[in-house]
Amino acid sequence: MDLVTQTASWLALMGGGAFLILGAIGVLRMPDLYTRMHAASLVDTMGAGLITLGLMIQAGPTLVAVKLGIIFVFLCLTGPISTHALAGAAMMRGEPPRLTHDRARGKFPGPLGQTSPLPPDLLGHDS
Amino acid sequence: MFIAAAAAILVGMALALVRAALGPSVYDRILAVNMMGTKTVLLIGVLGFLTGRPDFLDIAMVYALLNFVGTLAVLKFHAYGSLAGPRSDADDPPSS
Amino acid sequence: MTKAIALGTGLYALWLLLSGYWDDPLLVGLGALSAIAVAALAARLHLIDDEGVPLGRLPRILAYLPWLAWQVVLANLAVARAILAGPRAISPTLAVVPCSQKTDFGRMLYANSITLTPGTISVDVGPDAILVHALEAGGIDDLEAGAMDRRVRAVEGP
Amino acid sequence: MIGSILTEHLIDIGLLAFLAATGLMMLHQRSLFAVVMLSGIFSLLSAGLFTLMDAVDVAFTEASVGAGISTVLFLGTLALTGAREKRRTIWDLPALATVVVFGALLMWGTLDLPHYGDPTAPIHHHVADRYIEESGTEVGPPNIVTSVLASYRGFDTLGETTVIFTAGLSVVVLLARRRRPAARPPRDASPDAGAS
Repeated sequence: MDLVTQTASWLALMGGGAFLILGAIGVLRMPDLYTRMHAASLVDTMGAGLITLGLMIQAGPTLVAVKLGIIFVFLCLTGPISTHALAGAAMMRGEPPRLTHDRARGKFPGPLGQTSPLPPDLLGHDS
Repeated sequence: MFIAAAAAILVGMALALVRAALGPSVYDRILAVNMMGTKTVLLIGVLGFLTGRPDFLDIAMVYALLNFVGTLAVLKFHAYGSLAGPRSDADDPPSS
Repeated sequence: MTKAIALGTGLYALWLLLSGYWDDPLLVGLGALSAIAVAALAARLHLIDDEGVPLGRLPRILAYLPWLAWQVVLANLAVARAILAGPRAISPTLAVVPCSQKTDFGRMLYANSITLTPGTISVDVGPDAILVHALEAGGIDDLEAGAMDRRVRAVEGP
Repeated sequence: MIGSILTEHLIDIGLLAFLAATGLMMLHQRSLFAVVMLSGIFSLLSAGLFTLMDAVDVAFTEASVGAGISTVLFLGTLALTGAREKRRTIWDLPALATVVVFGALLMWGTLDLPHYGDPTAPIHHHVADRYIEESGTEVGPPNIVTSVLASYRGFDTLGETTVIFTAGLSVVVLLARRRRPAARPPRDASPDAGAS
């Protein structure tokens, strides 16, 4: 293991750790559920990506690296789906987001049509 | 190096626990559990390297998938009041 | 049929990579057998269609991913800056963003790309629009500019 | 080497502290839904601890049973009962005393246990030597754990897999869509069940 790869993997691990902590701080600091979810996605994308990248550099071209890659792909495939489901469920069961700009007011329900599970009066109350 | 990464993950876990404790809504807790799951996957991966046994990664993989299934089950339950999908029967929802 | 074979091959490649057994003919054969069995079951359940096995789109998807990864990195930096600047600096926005994809697969890819990019979450997906929550109003502006929409439309194919 | 053992201990202590914190939070919560969420965190943390102790198979089981199936089962129970705990503020002193005494006895009992990883511990010399030396010729597979699970402890494993299969079946039963005629139109969004 030469200096270049060590440095690269060190940088990736440290960067990943930094993004993990930043995301967690954001989850504590942000004012409402939806903004917290944005912060949490830092952990799922950059945090997880950089840490798996750092570990892959350590592992070298082996099956371990492949498994790390597969784990990252799993996280990338499942992360957005759970986030989307969480946001949809929270909206549907009446936890309105705190907004500064509501550009969906009046347009909804319109383009999304009848397939939408969201009650039409949902966007009537923002704080 | 792995030690620093593990420490970062532990700090992140502690912060996620604080969010799980504070809530305030159920969705915040689900978010915290989901984050905790991602961090556990990463922690198990890093631990594998720290202890020199990267074959731990199989568990990390199972976790990555289970966390997803668990989150969806929880959300389904909370959205519909049961795990059986949109309700069309006469059962009562869980008391509020 | 091509798709079933592709699915079986893909599953078998995954099995080989995950198990790490390359040299024992019995185990390798059993792995092949289970891959074939799963592909056959999937075919019987009618799970093998354009959505389940997007074979024809695979090269275009692979070409799209690096661009998406770069967008994710940029968005990460933006959200990290917002977290450091504190809750006062953000401008949470909810908007209905039009999408031009024609197939369910295309809308799925677009909505998931939006959610994967930190700072924007697709809350609900309709036939020709997506309800998006953004951490900052600029996130909606970027989506409405349509770069990601066009690229996903290109992945979808004619 | 010493450094890595030290860090393992530090991570152990961190995870144990989180476990204790999660347990206290579960006691404090009135919303049972939140308790189920926290118990998911609890089993995530304990699987991390099992991994640290090199008990990969136990961590695997904890991952699938603790974080997966039991969460789903708890949720199914909540769907059939209520999602709030009854408020009880009475302190049951005899019960508290019993719990404290038995907890202390159990901790006292652990003092007699061999140290973690002690190579001279009896458990490592009862049948383990034979497994290590003979399983290759007696059973065959190169992986000793496989020989133990599938041959030496075959009946035990049969029972275990039956239990896990039953657990899987019950998940399927719980998740399966109930086929009942729609007696009335679906209700509107009812008030949030768990906001506390």
